[in-house]
Amino acid sequence: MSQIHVTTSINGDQTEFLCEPDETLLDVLRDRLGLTGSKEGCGTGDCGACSVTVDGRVVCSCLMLGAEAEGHDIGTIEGMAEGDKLHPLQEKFLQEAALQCGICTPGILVAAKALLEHNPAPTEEETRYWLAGNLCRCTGYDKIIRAVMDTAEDMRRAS
Amino acid sequence: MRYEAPTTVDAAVEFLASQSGDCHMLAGGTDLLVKLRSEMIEPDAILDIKRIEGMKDITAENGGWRIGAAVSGAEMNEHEALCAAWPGVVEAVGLIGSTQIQGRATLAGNLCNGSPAADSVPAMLAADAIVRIAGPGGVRDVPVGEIPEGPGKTSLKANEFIASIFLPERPARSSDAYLRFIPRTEMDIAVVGCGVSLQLDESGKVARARVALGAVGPKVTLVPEAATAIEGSTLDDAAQAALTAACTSAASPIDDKRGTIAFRKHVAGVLGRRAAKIAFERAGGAA
Amino acid sequence: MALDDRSKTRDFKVIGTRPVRPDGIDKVTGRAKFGADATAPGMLTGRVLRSPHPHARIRRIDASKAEALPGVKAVVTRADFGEVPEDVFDILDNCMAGEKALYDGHAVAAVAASSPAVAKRAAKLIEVEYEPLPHVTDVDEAMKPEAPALHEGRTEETVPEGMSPNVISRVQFGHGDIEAGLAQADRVVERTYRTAATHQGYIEPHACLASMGPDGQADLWCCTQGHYLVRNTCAAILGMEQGQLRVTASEIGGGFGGKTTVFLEPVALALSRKAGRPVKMVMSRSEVLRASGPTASSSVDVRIGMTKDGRITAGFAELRYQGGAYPGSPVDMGSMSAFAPYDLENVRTVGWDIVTNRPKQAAYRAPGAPMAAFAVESAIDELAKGFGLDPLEVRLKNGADEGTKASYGPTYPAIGLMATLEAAKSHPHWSAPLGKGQGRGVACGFWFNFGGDTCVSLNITPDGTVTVSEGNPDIGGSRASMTMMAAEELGIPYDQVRTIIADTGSLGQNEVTDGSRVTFAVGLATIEAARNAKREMCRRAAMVWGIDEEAVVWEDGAARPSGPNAGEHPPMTLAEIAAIASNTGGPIAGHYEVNAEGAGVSFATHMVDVEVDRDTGATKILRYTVFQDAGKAVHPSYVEGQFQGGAVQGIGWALNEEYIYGDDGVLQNPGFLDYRVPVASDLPMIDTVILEIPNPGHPYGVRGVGETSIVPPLAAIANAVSEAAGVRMTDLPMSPPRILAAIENG
Amino acid sequence: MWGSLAEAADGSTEVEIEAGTLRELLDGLAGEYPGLAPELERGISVAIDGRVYNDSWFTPIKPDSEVVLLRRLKGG
Repeated sequence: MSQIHVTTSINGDQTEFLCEPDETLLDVLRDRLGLTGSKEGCGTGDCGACSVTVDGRVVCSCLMLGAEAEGHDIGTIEGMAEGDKLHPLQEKFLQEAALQCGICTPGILVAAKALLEHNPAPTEEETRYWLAGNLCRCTGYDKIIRAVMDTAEDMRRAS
Repeated sequence: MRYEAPTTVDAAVEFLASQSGDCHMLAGGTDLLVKLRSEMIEPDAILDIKRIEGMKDITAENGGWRIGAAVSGAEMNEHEALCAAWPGVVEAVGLIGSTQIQGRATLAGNLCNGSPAADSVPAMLAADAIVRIAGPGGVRDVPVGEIPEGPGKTSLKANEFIASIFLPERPARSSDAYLRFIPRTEMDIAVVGCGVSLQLDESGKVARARVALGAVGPKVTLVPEAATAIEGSTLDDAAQAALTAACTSAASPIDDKRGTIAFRKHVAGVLGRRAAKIAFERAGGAA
Repeated sequence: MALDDRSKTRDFKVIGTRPVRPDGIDKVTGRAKFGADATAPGMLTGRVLRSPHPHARIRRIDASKAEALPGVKAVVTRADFGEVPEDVFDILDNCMAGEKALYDGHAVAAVAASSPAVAKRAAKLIEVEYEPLPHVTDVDEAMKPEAPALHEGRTEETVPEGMSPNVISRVQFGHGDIEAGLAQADRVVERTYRTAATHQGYIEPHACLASMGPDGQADLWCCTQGHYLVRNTCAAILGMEQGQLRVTASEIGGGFGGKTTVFLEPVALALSRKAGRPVKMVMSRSEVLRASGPTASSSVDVRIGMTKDGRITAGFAELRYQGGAYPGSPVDMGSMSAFAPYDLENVRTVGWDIVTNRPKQAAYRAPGAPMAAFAVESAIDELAKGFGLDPLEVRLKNGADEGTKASYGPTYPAIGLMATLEAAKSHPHWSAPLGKGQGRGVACGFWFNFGGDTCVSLNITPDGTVTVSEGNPDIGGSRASMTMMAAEELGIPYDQVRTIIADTGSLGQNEVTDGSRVTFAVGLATIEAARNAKREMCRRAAMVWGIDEEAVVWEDGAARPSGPNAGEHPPMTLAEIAAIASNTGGPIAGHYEVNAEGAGVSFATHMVDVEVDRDTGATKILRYTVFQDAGKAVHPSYVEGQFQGGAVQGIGWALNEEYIYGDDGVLQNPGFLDYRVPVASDLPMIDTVILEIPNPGHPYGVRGVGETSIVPPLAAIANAVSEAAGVRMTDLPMSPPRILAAIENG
Repeated sequence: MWGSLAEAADGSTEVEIEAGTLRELLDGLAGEYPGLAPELERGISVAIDGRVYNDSWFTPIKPDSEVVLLRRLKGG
């Protein structure tokens, strides 16, 4: 089994890696590139803890081969803050205690950011359905949904 | 294992012909990767079709729409004209999995996976979709109903793959709808699925209908009795009752972890009735 | 330690505010290191081979082909573990099967290899010869004398003779005369209630990284609710001295009780010992569901009598819990808590602990209590509604209060049940109109809350900031609470304190993060450690001032002369004292080590509105309000979070979650696709009302809040669904097929 | 004492033991009612005047204290 050479952009940085043909993007990120912010909660696309963006679209990195990343722009939780400046969603999650254990948080933030880029004024129902693929077992989702909607409102006001 | 991502149909067909072992097609990968990781399959090669020209395109053709095999559910849902023409098919695709799954999952993949519970298949069957298959002898078109053969089984040959799916021109005063039942509001496999496509005549009666059921038998099937039950009606109570009974009677499900026989038969009728009402209203029908 | 007299009236500066948690930035940026995020030089990948049979004798294991595969560095089976002390035998046997595989997914061998791919291939090359045996997975079936027996000779003396060997123990609680009480009732409800086994469903699978050297010293990194327990258990299993094994708790991605034991850890240590290299092991989701601990499934008979004016005359419950393949279901806790919210003259519970061919149960949030409350609260609701009485009024009439002799024995001190019921009654939710097809349910719940062994070390740094080291993994924001209590006590800003979770080499023994004990017990120790540090700082100031240390008090973050010396010297701040610590005797610290006692029980009342689709049996949760006594809410946001999270886990348990076994004894839904935990779109916002009836056993009045919130939802939702569907639901989960069938059968 | 303990203690739901501390109480119980030994060995919790204690031998017990023996508490 020969390894595949892949050239991609991760969080804006051009990145090259070698991977096995059957290796997932999640395993590449975590085990080869040290980007352990994306988590594996299920490996079947049912929990969303491994959410990343590919050309701005949110996907489960456990259901994508590393080889498929060739030529695409990958965004992970590690690229969400700009330097020491947190993304407004990250700020709001902290202020509103929208996390407990924190294992689902990276995936939820990545998915929520994609939501606000796609729809700057989501309703509660739209927010809940958009995030339905991100399981959280601690919070009951209440504070997460509020934090996403409050961030959307702040961002609309600021723009 | 090999991973190949050709850029032309010919190259893909050639690669398939060169493979003696187990080769799997990769479009969105949302079923394939699950099987791969759970060790249900151990392929010798994976053929990624996403870089093949046209595979990511939605194109107008003869009044209808051709959807490339690698077009994701999210891309379909963002295509306004497609949504307007075939709202039932698009909503069925949109129900597959999460936002994340929608970013990758495809109509063609949902069909190829061969699941009797595939959400988009009843909708496509009701829509009379035509599947374009690429293989060693070039391309051939077949009605979507000829693809599923049983759980996990399709009529595709080992050296063939789906290149695109064609949704025909939408006639006047017609529309479609798809509903499924799941225990939660998202993230489940359909316990029952029902697609209805219908056309009204000038008086507002159902002129022609197609009703398809999923997850209530070994493969997605058309229920002609259900269509007959509402043709010629304005979907009045009697027609709805007849449709409900036809769907319930046509369903031949099994008991499993997702539902019982009695439940599935009953809900097949409920969904048939509800989906027909939605399609009827979308087509401009008045109750 | 007693409640401070002034805590009822005092103005807290930090307690009750909502600061950002200390581990927050790491958790929103992906930097936080969880169980699977660690690496070590030369690390191998470990993988477990699991039994495909629910019950089988292991005749032979041949690992020679696996060992011969290039890249394989070690294979272990039960033969690699020696004799172990009796109290860890079942734990070892669950981590690595001995004579028999007792459930689908039971570990039978493990391999360590140079890559995950090699480990996967190697595991397939291990040959295991099984002799399949008859199996049983249902609790009532397992009690029958003819049921296949898992063990022999494990039955306790409490079980009458002639029962199946699967019946392990019987417990009984209560007082009064049940039959006499029932005779006074105008109506008696007698029903059987059943609940399916559910899993804690933490999103982070079990993971660990073990490294043992030839000198016998070892380090272990793992996600756990109690790294001291992991140390002690692994040391006993591997025949090590506890001091030779240092365990570091990673950030933990949820536990809910499920990470209060070991699964992979002893295996990883054994592999590392054999391979001479660090070994990392991570469970797949399927392994988590098949082979870590769900909670018990239950079958409960209830008899409750009530007069037509709503007085409960007697309550009886017989509870049967299966806790998987080993003794230890939480039926004792269920039996103790079943009637705990009520002041009853005649009450009795009998609990049976039963083994079946399922994974060994692990604690799940208020272990044992939700199933018991489901049965009792459903029956009380049925009686109340049958008499046309208000279910909240009936609970107020019979509710326990200070001085009530609890159904499990003790007499209650100040408790908050009545406060939650009064708050529920006056809440707008209770009087909001309901639509067609909708129903409203209420139920109460109780949890003990724990104390236990606890150590805290609080150090003053030379620049006058403060570090707190504690030994309980932070599962939901407890570092914030400890930081707040230290800052409150020391009178310094929150951001000048940082709390860490120390490894097992740094503190003495600490009980597991369980029983809702941490904010209470570790908080108490943090406060006392801060008080010790304050005393020392006052002593240092007294030295500088040349006055008696008794004449110095600590106020607003500074030592101040008091009494006759008041005003003689300007206050010395914590930072000023820290700066001269070397000159006044050396570094300053406060420690506190205690077996914390005085935990305060807590109560909650939940209220829920549902709508049932009578055509499909689907239930929608429309509105949900939690009323719970927190004692004192240290960080109200995280208290609310515990209330909300518990309620939603309860919603999952009530509606969709269940372990489904086929006739073949194999788990049919080992994944998040068909083990259906609630998703965001299933739910409304979860409203919360925090009551604060101080716990007399904590200086600030803190009770635990984590567990009580999962106790009432099962019954509250069942009561609401029963009203909406017009038929009493007695089996959980109330899945759509079950509700539809109940409606059709009337 | 809870029901199972009462059975082991020859049916007594209430017993009198001369004891000033928890340890003396447990030793006294084990001495007077050998049938209790297995339960005591498995571990119990004790509520003294409504407060739960696990292992603290020297917890004082006053003459008018209410002492209740419980199953050992295990949490989640």
